Amino acid sequence: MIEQSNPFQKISSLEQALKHLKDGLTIMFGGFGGVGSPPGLIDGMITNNLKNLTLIGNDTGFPHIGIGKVVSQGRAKKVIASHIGSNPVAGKLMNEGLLEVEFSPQGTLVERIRAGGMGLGAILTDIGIDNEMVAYGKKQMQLNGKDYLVEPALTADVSIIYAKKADPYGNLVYDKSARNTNPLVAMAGRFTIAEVEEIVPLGSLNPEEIITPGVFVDMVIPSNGVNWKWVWE
Amino acid sequence: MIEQSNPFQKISSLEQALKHLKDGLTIMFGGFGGVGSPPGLIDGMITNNLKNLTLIGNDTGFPHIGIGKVVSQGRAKKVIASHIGSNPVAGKLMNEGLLEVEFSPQGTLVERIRAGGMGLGAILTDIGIDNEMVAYGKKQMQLNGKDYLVEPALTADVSIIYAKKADPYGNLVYDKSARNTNPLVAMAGRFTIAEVEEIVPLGSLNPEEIITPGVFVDMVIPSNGVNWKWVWE
Amino acid sequence: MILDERNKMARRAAEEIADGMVVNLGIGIPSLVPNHLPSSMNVMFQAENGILGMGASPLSGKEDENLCNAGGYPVTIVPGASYFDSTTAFGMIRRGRVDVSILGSLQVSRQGDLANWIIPGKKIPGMGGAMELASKAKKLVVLMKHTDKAGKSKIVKECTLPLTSKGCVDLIITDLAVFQVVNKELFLIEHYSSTTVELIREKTDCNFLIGNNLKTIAY
Amino acid sequence: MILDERNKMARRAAEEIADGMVVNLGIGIPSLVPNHLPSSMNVMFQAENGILGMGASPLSGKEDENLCNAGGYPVTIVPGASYFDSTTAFGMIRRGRVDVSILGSLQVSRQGDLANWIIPGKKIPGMGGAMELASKAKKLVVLMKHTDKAGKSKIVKECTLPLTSKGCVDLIITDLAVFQVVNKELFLIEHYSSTTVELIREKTDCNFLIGNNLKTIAY
Repeated sequence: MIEQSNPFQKISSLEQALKHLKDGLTIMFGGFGGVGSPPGLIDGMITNNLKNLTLIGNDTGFPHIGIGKVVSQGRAKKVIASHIGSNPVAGKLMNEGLLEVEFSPQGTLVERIRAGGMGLGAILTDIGIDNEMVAYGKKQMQLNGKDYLVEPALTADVSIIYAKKADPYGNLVYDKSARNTNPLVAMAGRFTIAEVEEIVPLGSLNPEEIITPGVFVDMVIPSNGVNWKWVWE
Repeated sequence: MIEQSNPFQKISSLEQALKHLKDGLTIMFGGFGGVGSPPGLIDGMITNNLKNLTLIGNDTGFPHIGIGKVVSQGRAKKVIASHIGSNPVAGKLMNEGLLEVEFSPQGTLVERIRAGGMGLGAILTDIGIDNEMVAYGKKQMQLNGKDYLVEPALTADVSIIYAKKADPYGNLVYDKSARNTNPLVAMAGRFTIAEVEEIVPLGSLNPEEIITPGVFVDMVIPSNGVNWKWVWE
Repeated sequence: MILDERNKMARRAAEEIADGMVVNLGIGIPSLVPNHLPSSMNVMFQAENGILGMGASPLSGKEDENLCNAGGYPVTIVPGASYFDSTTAFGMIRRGRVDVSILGSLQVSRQGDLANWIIPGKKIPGMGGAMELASKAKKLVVLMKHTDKAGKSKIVKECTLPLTSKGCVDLIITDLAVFQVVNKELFLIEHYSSTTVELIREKTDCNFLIGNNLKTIAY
Repeated sequence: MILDERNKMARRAAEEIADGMVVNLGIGIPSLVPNHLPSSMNVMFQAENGILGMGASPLSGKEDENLCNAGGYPVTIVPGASYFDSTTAFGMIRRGRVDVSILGSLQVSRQGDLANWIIPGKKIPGMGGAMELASKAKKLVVLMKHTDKAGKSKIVKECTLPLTSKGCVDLIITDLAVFQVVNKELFLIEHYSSTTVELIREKTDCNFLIGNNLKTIAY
């Protein structure tokens, strides 16, 4: 292994990263059906026996894929997601009263995450305004004669994301549709850990192509890649 | 000139583009201090003697740079911008009552433009809540014990932007800091015209590097480049 | 070529797509629609996770785990495709830049209400991106079997299941017929040759009008 | 090297910057600050239009019209720099990821209120991005002449000009002295050797306390 120069002290190890993931925290995760979720950090959460987590992300993956591994072991007390359909264990835990689930429409959820990352308080949307479950407990407001739901911003104690490449400043590029929610989740964490396939020298990423500026990333750790079997395999 | 294949019928000419820019319309423009503003479309607006425009963008450029050319000729009845400081003619017209100016803090303004482009109703922010001019006429709302301004989304009849390259679908990449507000303005127009330095074949832009997906762009026209002298020259 | 029921429905849905359109397809029968489009047609298929310009499924062994549709299945891309984050994907949808959305459903009411996300007490999978697609696509096409497994009509007077979105459905394509919703009124506009208006009335749990120009589908 | 007044102020401001920080500089005297940082220091300079990682000014003739700071002047970039749109630039600011913002000002009150965007009836340039930077940067440093052209103190009991943001200023560096605002109370913590506490009191239009460890600036 070539020793990376580490001028911003952001390059670290899985072991160090896991010190930031503790019982009871609110953890936001990148990924969509497991694609683009950080496999090393997820396994570390299970190995470290984390409990009482509040998890925020697009979905609960599959029982053996992505954040689904954590959810199906009962490590979360609450999930905020747009669907849990691909993870029957999550549905079972919910029906048994062991897991609280807050559903948010997918497009609204990602805007709420982005709003948190961008330092905004909320967004106004008409999506789901007629829907009891979506509108429940939320403020409404009329603007220019139209009714809107006030959808509050979401932030997290720690965000965990997965990227293709990082430089020592934490600038990130993603791979194809594995980008999905990662750039949004990256901004919304008070502490953001990026698990990456490759760490490249400072200056080797084209500044035009950087998707997540390193200012939003607090720690970069190398990944061993996905270790689960996809449903289509 | 190599004849471009035009499968999506988006590639067109300045002449055709100008048919969409009419008296009294709300026109949103990309650029920041003139950098990244579309020079051909701006000159065309002047040549076509447009009147009573409502212009929305970061600033009013300089009297001879960017949208400043249009503003300093008195073609706008209203401007929504974050500052007009670099264009003394705009300030003079405002003081004479010939130009209405709505000021929005820069970060709020671009979020309002993005919200319009993203089909959202508004964003909530605490920026400027103590400021009479910013808060004037705007709704306020308390959320989780904090006070926020409700900043309504902005859209336009036509958006005009400037990009480095386009393909026939209207996928766009920008050049360095000339990106600035362009990707946001691109989304907020009901009809969006991109003036571009180069039109490249479909498939020649890397899908990872496209900043504005072509779905937001209705027309692409070739540019002859900037024809004004910068203040630093 | 003899088409099975699912492909007949998919073929009929494909007729709603014109050159240059942006189209979002749900999982299940909608995913068969691209097979019925002429290859010369310029259509951009969109996925909510963050792809515009999806192509055919990859060959077995050629899948890329980081290039999947919103259902989690591997796809390819066409020239002119782009990747973006999920906010941009939903920005396109909410802004009305998606021309056609083709979804499956549990129930549709005669007024065009859509109920496709939840069966209370049974299955609560969550709405995913269905609400945005249902309420904001320029045209919403529902592809579903005319009746459920118990033989009950899925086209109903009022949805009994929780709504995804009100009055959003423009076209319903079932294995028996095609209905159009115009101003909250249901019109039968086409049916397959294998069935009759009488049979359709029998199997449909609400009244409907007959379109001016009722057609029999040839395939 | 003998420093002029402006560079003395810039040098003092540079001391507020530590390795690894993200810094936003306003136009005018703040733009001189980078000249006073050791070249070994890893600092990321941010611009509101959409750059993180600006470097020195380009040589004459080497300017790129599409690579300019928020003031519209050509810049260069350092390794690790990135370009993004203006929403992301302000996202960094509002989210508190900018460590130090160094701005000019028209007035600052003893409570740390900032008034730097408007002179009613005279100049209404607009606030630009000043409100976000003032209220959301982790540390706000004001660099300004101690008095205006008429000799009036720019440090005041209450701002008479419209506020940019309340209670946001952490440090005031003038051509006479350095003040810290702690819990809405103004402390004189340093002054240049060319002046005295008495002279500063004379030229300052409000009361201030003397810091525990009042220093004289050596340069």
